[in-house]
Amino acid sequence: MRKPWIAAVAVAMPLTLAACGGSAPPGTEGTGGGEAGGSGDTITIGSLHPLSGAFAADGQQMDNGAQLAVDAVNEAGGIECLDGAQLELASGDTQGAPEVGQSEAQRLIQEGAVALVGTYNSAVSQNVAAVAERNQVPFVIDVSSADEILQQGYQYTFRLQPSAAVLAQRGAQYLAEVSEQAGDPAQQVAILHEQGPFGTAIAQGFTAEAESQGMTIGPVISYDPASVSDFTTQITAVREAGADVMMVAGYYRDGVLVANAVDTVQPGLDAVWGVANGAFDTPQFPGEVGDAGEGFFDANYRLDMTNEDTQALAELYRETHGDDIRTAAVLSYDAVQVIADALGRACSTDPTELRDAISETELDSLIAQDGPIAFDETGENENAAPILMQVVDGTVQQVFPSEYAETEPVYPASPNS
Amino acid sequence: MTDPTREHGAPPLDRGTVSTEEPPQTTQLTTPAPGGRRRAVAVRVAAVVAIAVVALGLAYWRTGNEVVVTQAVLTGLMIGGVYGLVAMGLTLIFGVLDIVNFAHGAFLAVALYITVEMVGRFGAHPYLALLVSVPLMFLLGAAVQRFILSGAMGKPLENQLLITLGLALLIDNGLLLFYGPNPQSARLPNDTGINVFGAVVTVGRLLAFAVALVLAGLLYLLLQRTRLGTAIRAVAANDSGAQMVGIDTRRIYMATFAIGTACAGAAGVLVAPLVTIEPTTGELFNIVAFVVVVLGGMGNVVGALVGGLLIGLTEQLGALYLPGQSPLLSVFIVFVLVLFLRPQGLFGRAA
Amino acid sequence: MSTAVQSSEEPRALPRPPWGRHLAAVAVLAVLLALLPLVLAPAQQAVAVRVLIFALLALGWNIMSGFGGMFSFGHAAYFGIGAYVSVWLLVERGVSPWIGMLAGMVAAALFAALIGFLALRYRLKGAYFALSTFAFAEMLRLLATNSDLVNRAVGYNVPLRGESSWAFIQFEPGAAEYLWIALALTVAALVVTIVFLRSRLGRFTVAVRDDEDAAAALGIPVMRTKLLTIMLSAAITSVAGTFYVQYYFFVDPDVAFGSSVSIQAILPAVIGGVATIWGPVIGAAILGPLNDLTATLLRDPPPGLEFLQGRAGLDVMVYAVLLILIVLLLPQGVYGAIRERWERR
Amino acid sequence: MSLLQVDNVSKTFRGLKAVDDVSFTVEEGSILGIIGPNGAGKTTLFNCIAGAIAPDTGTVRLSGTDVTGAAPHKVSKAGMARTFQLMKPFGSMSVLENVAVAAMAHGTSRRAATDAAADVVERVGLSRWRDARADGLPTAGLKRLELARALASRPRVLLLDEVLAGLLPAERLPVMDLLETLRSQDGVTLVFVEHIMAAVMRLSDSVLVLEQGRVLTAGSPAEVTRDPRVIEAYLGEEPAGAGS
Repeated sequence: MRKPWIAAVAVAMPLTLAACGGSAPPGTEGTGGGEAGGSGDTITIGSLHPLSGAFAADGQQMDNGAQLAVDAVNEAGGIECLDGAQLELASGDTQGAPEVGQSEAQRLIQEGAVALVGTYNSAVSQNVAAVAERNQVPFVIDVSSADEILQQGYQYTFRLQPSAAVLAQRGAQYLAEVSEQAGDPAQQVAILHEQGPFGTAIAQGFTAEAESQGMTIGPVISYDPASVSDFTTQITAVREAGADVMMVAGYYRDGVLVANAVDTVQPGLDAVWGVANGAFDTPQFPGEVGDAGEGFFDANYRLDMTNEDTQALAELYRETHGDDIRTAAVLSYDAVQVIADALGRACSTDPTELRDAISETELDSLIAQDGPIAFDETGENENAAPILMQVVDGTVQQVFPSEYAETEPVYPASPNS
Repeated sequence: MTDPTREHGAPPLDRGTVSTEEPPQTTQLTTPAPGGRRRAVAVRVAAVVAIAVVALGLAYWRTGNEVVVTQAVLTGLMIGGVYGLVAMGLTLIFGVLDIVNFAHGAFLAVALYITVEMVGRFGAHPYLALLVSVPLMFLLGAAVQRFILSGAMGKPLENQLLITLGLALLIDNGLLLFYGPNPQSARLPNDTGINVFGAVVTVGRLLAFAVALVLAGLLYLLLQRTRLGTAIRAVAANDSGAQMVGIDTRRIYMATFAIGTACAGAAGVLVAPLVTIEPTTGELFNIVAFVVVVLGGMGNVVGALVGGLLIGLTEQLGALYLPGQSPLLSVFIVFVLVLFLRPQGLFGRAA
Repeated sequence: MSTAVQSSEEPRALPRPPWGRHLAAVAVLAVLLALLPLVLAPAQQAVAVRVLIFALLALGWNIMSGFGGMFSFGHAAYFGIGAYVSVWLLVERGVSPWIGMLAGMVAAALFAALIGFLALRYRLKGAYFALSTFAFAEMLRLLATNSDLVNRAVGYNVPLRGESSWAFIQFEPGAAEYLWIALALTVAALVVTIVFLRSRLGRFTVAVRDDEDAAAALGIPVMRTKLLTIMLSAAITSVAGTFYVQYYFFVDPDVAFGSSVSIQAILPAVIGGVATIWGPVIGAAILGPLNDLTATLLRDPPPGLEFLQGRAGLDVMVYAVLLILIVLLLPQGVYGAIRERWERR
Repeated sequence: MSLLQVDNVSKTFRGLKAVDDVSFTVEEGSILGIIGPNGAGKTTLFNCIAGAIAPDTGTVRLSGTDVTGAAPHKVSKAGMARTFQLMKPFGSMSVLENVAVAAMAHGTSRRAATDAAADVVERVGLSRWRDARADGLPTAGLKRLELARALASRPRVLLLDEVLAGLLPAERLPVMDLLETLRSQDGVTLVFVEHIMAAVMRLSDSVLVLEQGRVLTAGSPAEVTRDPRVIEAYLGEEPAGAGS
């Protein structure tokens, strides 16, 4: 008759055990604050990325990028004004899920992380931003485009990548300029976008700017990136509407499907114009779709391959990980550099002082953008901007604006014609 | 006995003598006359065709462009063939073992990576991977049933569900571990488009579609014409009865799961050139495949093929009707309607 | 079925349900757990709160699918409604989440009654019933993703207040209040479960599950009984949704209505023991930390296994293997197995 | 007015007339036995009366109220209880709980229902199994449980579907005694389907003979057993078996 008692104990036991063993921080104690003492101390930076699950490809790259930045800082002698304190990266796997991201963020802060970088998924970043704000620990977003994250009035959150609004506006401007330069101004632009907040925001921003540049927009087609398996119907609708350019805002898998469908349907476009597209500017895209992707444009934030430091980093990454570095990983690299730079200026690991130092950042970036990294009062990187890329002869090349151009844009760029 | 005055009157005998105007035959209850059944199927096919015609009319009215509608129909059929292919193995497992197998998509993913290996290592034509994938997946399926699922036979639905979910997690993350998260591809050489009434379709999709039809036919023959198939059908209809007539049901469970998994193996190879290959790619097909299984009637291989075509069309035409909504929404609406109105599936017989 | 006319063996005696003892056990558990914040670090408290949210979800599921025998694979629908109704009221109307919680319960119960009625009206059973609940949850997810009314795929952030507030369930990060509230809600759900089971409705529910025809013939209104059970189940699960948003500060359609939520409602109950009072709580207490344990283990592997470090996917694989083993070896769940062993002695 | 009045009830399954135009009435406090060969439609007729299935045509009235096709629980509330030929216990509950649930369904409070159930359990002779799980009972126990649950709902009319089948001859007698006291002391009206002719002869005030869904004949037990058509229907087997 003592069963229920046993049950109560049985419930309490694992909970307590878990509490003891579950997330026991290995050898570290104390909270995020406090002055770092003499030399030999390490300063922990938390890296939160999706290391498993559907977004693991980017997440693992980004974690590697952050680690390379930590290594670079340490090799250069650590944080000088903190007696050469070494940096240490503590990684957390968000699995792309907000609640996991939240508890991992909580864990990293508990383990003494003075700042966080991450997280790739907008949903996770929104969550981690709230955690960072409540714990008063600076959080530098490397990748996550949702405009809403920085509209909450948070004081401790900063973002490196350009917001969706900036990406869309520049994407439309570049189209107007490139097509006019080529003497064949774009007139009717079809829009194909994923229906999530990212694709929708890009489509809205692009429409506003393109219309003010005198283009007509239509048809506008949205799709569900999680389930779509073929685009021939959508591309046929674009062809039948007689559009001369198609703007595409989406992710990798759907981007590949779009390229295949364009190849099949032959919609007779002057250009397939990605804006912050997850496929068109990735190194593996030309290899995966072959000729079908030739000539595709994408306006996106981008590692600056005209910069020698970036080239060196790309080389180092290939040596270390046997893979081409992606822009997302470079942003993670930059994010860690922003924190290291702020540590050096604040000469303190006190989170509030660190936050203030970050807000006064002025740091050259390995990303192609309008100027050094600097944050406005909402925490957006005010110089963040996309550049234009194009698939030329099976590789992705920077083509516009001219200061970042590796080669001239080819326009019109009707694939397979 | 009780007081006779309380005895009630005899029942009013207003019916005549017993006649035998319709000798009842209990056997008719279980097996309706084949003619009637064929007629019933014909009626249902006619109804489906009628609905399809109305749907096409609406789609045309909505877009005002017949080429777009043609393309939607063509694409829908091609994708639908793939859905049907994936669902065939699932429906067999569902029908015979009564297991809602959430690991089916993961098995498909294994076949995708087998194809990648074959293309990458030996430079083989992707479809040659069928020769490796089908037998390999057959063995894998047999092993999984024998060593893992056999312990869950007859257990409640939730236990089976969690075991197959666990399997799916295990396989997906195993692939992640070995192959890494980077997307892979296995493209068909010389995959060109063919023009059909102004719409286009690639050779690859046509081929996948054709092979789906052939496989459905082979599976149908296997079930109808072979001793193994007869035994499988017997177990599906009534496993304790099958046991009584001397069928080794445990062997049949294993064989069925192996065949079902081999179907996923075949589907994976055929789909490989059409998709981006990632560890989670198989999951995309899982949910749709369940819808197709219910639509076609569980255990009904031909039904799965037809159901797949219908769901492919629903998805494509649904995107035309409800722009801005996910095509999956229309799939689920159709699904719920079928569940309510014909839970035994469009082509299943009433329980 | 017993074919023998006389069974020489005496049938197993079924003890009178010790309701009072169950309630006392709940009280002891509550006191034990309420002291947890004194010994736990904030990160561990976060795990404890997650365990309690799991437990709430599963307690709700267990009412309908365990005691009621109607297998739901769509409890994400009720979780999501609880989350969205309360956060919508909070963000758009400034209404306290406590009121939002009640509104969410009502909304979830009504929605549950609607889809329950449809599924029962058309006599769906077993896997078909489960798939229909799944379809409705997915439809809610897709509708929320594309509906301007609830911010589409963006979802909602809970506005930070900058000060602790019981009225708005917002405290310092890692504050003990979070654990206490989660605990109070879970204890309330346990008490409701016990009271339900010994109530007329609970007896009817179990009777209908055991044999629907007999129940109807004895005068039990089958449809009404099932619908009330489903509504109660949905209301409890919706509370988990409301608390989730207040604790994690964020909700979007996938978080609220995704199929992983439905799975998280089933998992603890099956691991702990379906159709037992304590099963869901025990299952949650095992599963909640399991994920973290495997992740921690692989983050700092024991000597000899260092090569496993940082291999993405391995932690989930370990988790999956453990899951399969538990379900295979303890098909009645942990509590079910313990209880059986106890009774056999 | 008759307590139970069945008029022209028919039910067809896929072209098979399971019940074909059956009519009869039962007066308050009487006992009607229904006999007939296997497949004669007795159970289907029961189901039509008790609301488990709706008849295609015809009406069923309980003390003048039309209950045709009403949901089973409503029929039960109106005062008609039934047992099932294939026993349907609430397997996870104890015997006492099984019976108490039936009492509760008829508006009794939980405590009162448990007390009432204890009485009924005692009365049908299930006391020693009172706290046993119902799915562990032997056939004889299950038969009594069916009866006990039906009684706990305090019916005016009790439909009994082969409550004696599967019992040893020695076990039948107390059940038959119980049925008689039900009528004499509690004033319950009984309609029962039974194969054991001794029981039919002993208990019935009148007998209805079904064959192939139709009423073959009806009358007092003595009349019916003399009817040559009844004898023929039973293929020459002597229906009026040895008396008790």
